[in-house]
Amino acid sequence: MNLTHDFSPTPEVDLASGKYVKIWHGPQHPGITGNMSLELTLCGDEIVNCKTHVGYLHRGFEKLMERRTYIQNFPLVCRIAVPEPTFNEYLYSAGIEDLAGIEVPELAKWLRCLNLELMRLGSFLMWLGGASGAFGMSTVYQWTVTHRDYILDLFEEMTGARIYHMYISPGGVRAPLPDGFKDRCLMVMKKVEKLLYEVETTVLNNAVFKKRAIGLGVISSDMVDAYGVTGPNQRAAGYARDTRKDSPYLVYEQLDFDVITATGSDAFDRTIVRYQEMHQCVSLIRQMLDRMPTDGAFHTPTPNVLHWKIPAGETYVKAECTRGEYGYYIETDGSEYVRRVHIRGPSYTHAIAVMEKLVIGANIADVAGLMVSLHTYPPEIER
Amino acid sequence: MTDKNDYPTLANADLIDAERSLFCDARPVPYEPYPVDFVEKFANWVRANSLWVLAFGTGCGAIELNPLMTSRFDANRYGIQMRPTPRQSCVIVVAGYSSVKTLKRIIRSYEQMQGPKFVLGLGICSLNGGMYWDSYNTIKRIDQYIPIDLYVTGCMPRPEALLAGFIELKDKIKAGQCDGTNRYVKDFDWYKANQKKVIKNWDMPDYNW
Amino acid sequence: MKLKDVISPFYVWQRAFEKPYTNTKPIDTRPGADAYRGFHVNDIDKCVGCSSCQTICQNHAIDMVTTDKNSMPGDSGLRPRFDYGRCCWCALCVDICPSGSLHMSNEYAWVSDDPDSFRFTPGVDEKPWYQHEQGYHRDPNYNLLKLERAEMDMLSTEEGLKSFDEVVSGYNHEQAIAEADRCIECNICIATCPAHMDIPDYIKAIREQDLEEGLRILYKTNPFSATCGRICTHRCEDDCTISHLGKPLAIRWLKRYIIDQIPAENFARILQDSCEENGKKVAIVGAGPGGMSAAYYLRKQGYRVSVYEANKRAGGMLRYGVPTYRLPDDQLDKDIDYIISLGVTMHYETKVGIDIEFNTILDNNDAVFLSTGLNVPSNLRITGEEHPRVVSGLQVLFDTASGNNPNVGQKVAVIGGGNVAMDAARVSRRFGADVTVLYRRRLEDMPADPEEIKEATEEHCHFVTQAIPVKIVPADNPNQAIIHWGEAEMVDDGKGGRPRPILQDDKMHTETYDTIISAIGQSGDYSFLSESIRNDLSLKWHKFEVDDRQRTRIGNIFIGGDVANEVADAVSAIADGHNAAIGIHQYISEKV
Amino acid sequence: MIEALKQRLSEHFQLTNLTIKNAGLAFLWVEKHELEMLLRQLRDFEGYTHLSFIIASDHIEKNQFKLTYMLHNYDTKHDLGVHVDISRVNASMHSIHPLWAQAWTYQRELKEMYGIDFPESPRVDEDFCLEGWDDMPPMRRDFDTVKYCEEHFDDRDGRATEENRQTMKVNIYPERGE
Repeated sequence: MNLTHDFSPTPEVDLASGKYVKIWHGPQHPGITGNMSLELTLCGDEIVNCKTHVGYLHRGFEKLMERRTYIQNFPLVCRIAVPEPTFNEYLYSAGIEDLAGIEVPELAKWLRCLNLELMRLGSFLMWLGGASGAFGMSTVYQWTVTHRDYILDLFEEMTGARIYHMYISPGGVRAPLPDGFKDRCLMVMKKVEKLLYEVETTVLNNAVFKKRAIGLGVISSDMVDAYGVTGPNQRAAGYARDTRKDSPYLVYEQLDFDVITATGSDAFDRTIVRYQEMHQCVSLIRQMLDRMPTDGAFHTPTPNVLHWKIPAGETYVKAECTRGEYGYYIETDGSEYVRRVHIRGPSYTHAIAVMEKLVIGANIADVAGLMVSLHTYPPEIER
Repeated sequence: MTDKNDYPTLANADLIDAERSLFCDARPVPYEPYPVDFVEKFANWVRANSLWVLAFGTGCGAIELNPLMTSRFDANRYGIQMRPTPRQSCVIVVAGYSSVKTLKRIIRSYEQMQGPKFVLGLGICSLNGGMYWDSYNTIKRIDQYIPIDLYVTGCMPRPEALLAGFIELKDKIKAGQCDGTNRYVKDFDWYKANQKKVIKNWDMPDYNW
Repeated sequence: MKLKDVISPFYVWQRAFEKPYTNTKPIDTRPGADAYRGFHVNDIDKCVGCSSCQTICQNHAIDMVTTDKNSMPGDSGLRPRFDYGRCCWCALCVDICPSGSLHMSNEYAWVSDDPDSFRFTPGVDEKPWYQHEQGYHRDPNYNLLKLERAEMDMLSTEEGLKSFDEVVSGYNHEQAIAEADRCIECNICIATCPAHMDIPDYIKAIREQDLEEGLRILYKTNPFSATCGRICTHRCEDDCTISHLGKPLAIRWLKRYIIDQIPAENFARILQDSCEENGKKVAIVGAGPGGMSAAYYLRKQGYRVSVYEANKRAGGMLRYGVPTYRLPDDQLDKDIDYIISLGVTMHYETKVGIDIEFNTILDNNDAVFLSTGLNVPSNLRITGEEHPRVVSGLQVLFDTASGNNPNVGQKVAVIGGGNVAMDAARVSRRFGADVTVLYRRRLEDMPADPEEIKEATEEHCHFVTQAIPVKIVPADNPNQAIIHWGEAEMVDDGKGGRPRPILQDDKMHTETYDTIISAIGQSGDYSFLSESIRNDLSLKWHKFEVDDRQRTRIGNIFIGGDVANEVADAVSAIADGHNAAIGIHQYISEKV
Repeated sequence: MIEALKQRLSEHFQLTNLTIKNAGLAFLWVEKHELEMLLRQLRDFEGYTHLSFIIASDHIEKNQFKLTYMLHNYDTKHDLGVHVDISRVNASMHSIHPLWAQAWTYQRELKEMYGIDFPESPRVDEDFCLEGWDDMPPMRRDFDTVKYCEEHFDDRDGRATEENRQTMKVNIYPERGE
């Protein structure tokens, strides 16, 4: 493996020649995921060079967290990745618990896991809408966003908020499940499953989609490790790697699931992998609802949070989010404040380095589809 | 039409010479209501019922625009529609916090929009900095940089709250109370000074129409 | 390309015949979920203005503002005001709220064109959502605070009864840190403490393991910390904000922890009390907590202080009225010796009025502070109380403290329900007696500290309540006395006050005891003051009238301690002494 | 397993410290000049093929930056953090962009956020998240973000808070106490 990133445009680009044209794709552009931009150099409608620009959503979380107490960071972290906040909550809590030596009650582990899987499903539904939208099927977008909203309804019941749940707190979770949640959740799962089969008919078996997505943005297998590609992007390239299986956390060890892979490694196969993972989510949620304990403690008391000090140390905790390896590196120095937090989001490499590499040679019309197929969330890149 | 001499030209001092010819140097002109009151009222009614929103997710608030625009809440039936370009839009939603880098794009997009134009400030971050009151990269008060017509508080504001905001905006437009466009023209120099204070590398025209 | 792939997208048409997803009236038909975190609601009668919500809010969205609520002990009178241009609805304020007054409704829509309108004080400003029953409430099993106290090691009852050793062992390092960790630094307790000690500050010093700083904080307002750390009436703990949710902080034991960890010989180095002579003289009558506290603060300002004390040793009631199992002598000496070491002149066994005339003292000093205490036991006012086997509780305690056995015998009755009664009873138990406590009202009416009552009960003191002594007659054995007492019925006084006990003549009991200890109260002895001074000082209900700097109507006489304040506990006397020192300093400075 | 790895690495490198956090995570310290070789060794011969991230943390009290290179071995499912301490003065580090094709992104971020230079790293001087930043690199410990905010962004007026300690003193015991 000795693949390096290619920085110079393949042909020498001379803008004055009139052969090339430079355009900005984003940040205000409907074909961009989130708020970021691509500086594209085109020859005709073919892209010869690309530079990514991020930072439109930079809020300096890592700095802000260094000046907030441990409990004050708990509402902050979920804002880091807007469409998928709970992974931040879980990983921040897990890191703090690891450093402070707090054991989480059994029920809390199940509730956390349920929360994460619901989030994964919701996030994938949103992505599926974006993907079908980017390839010109906005009807499916209407369906999936609505179904995501049904999951947000579940979140609202479970956690008290739609988007920023602030549910998984250091020590456990904030509240047990409300009465009758299981039935309502199963009902939503039924709806989602029906939708998924409809999506299979309309999107995955769609001639237009196949024509456009197959062969688009192939991540070659030597790129995977060189670029740190993780998650479904990596699994679509044939690597059976999944943090949930490799280093199981929460209750994944007790659940029955397989790592889903594909071989094509293009936009189409990435869609297939995610599509199957959505079915897997539904199955995992059903398993959990079936087997989770119904009562017991859901929160281990922490020290008085107003002056909670954690001994000096460092740790790295990670989880498999929808996009790949999501990790928190936390360093403490024995004070009431965290010394350093780093949030490792999979979009960081997917949206910057990988995107720059894949987009070369693509058609301008496919940039949106390619970008969606990598499933990137800009807020987690710049934090 | 107003006499052009009332509005002296802009310096565009931060543009490089080669680019100066690409942009105009005129100052913004205020929106003049129709001379006949009835016509103006009718125009306001029409404007209120076709709110074309610029599809620019400036911050995390954009995440709740998706449900709002899709079938469950279906904002289209209220005449609210997303447009991909500022030239077709009359509403910009400042969705939460704006980092300095995004603020620059918001200003450009706002200035390119058709008048009369309206701005909806979404979430706590647009009011007073919100979550990121101590962040070095996000501004605190969006109303120092562009005129805001209406605020919807919340973090996130739910789609329903957003919808309530749009309906309130419609009422205000119908009543002829949304004068953000003219405020921007009137206090143009103040807004510009504030904008240039935070945007360090001002490499765009002073008024980007 | 397969034909199926071309046809299958048209499947979407099937949706045309299904029920649409669209919610026709989303704003009206979709209230927030049951536990939705919407706009805030605050029960302002329950709220105590502790500012915990402000402290925990990472967005600085909460201000504490004055409302029409008055400040009072246990309630700062301030109430939180929320800035909805900052709030992120994380509900940490609800989770932390120790009084449980704060919660959230499920209302969520607030639209306005005025950016300044998004600030409001829940409970004060009228808002439509206060009546909503749904909304986020903290789950009872979810706590961000520690509600239980750190365990304290104590002697078992059997062990305690064997000797006069201290019953409570004091916190060790881990326990103290754990207990100090519970403090939320709300500052509410400072107002309640008579001495207004900087309680959160010294607790913080413990938490940060800077005990020397803790000692300096203690001595700023209280030079009797070893004593108060043991026997203080700890009214601060009654108003501790955590007590709304769980057990109040053990503030008293934490104070004691600081003092226990620092040896007496280090005090001078840590406190660095310099006493630059200013040439003025102040006399203090009575070496109790009030007098010695005044002596400390006056001496620190450079006054030459002479203390006149009738007994052999300083300490007053702390030495002669509090048994050593609660306050060991060496701990009291730790406090007093440090004060004396600053250069206070002590005149022991000098009874003012007998050994030295009060006017002589008055003439020879720039000011005088009287803190003579209440040392005359009140009479039972029943027939036969002059019987030799009827002794006062104070006498029993005084004898014990002086090292003499009070010879209470095998069977003892204690009449009264105050702290002196409890002490006398428990002392008698330690001398091996069976003790019966007779009290005219109910157990819950007893003025003694609940802890004292609890410990007395554990030490098998037998409590007989609603028992009114009627007369005492000599028994056959000259070393015994017979008490006649009658059962009382509690009768409402009709004015909403506490019920009065009424003797029921038909329910009389007789019992023979070796000793009958009367402990129903005490009063002051002011015979050393001349008639004219006494008249000028104006006595009211046997107490002197003073202002908040202990000034009297006679400019150079200051009075404090039990003879002046209503509460008559040690910490109030200490506070009086401190105030008198400030008052005297002002008085002398202005006179010059 | 990690002990055996340490044994093997110690033959070629001076490992200054090794902490084993748990079965799946360990951290080791290495000297600045040995880092590139060590990472190459780990990548090519020890199976640590995945670079999770590169970060710095500012140890201002030691006048050092601590760089962390987090690697992952997919076969043994093991995370290994490699720490390098570099001086805070004129901070500079060798680029590892030839080793991992994504490393230049992280290095570009470190240049912007901490002011650590990676002289050979491509595009390292371009703006990353910030635009036109002219102050101290913001992630340094001595950069005060609140002060910066107060200087550059205005708060909305109308906020004032009271301290309950003072309020209670004024209202309940104005005269008593000191």
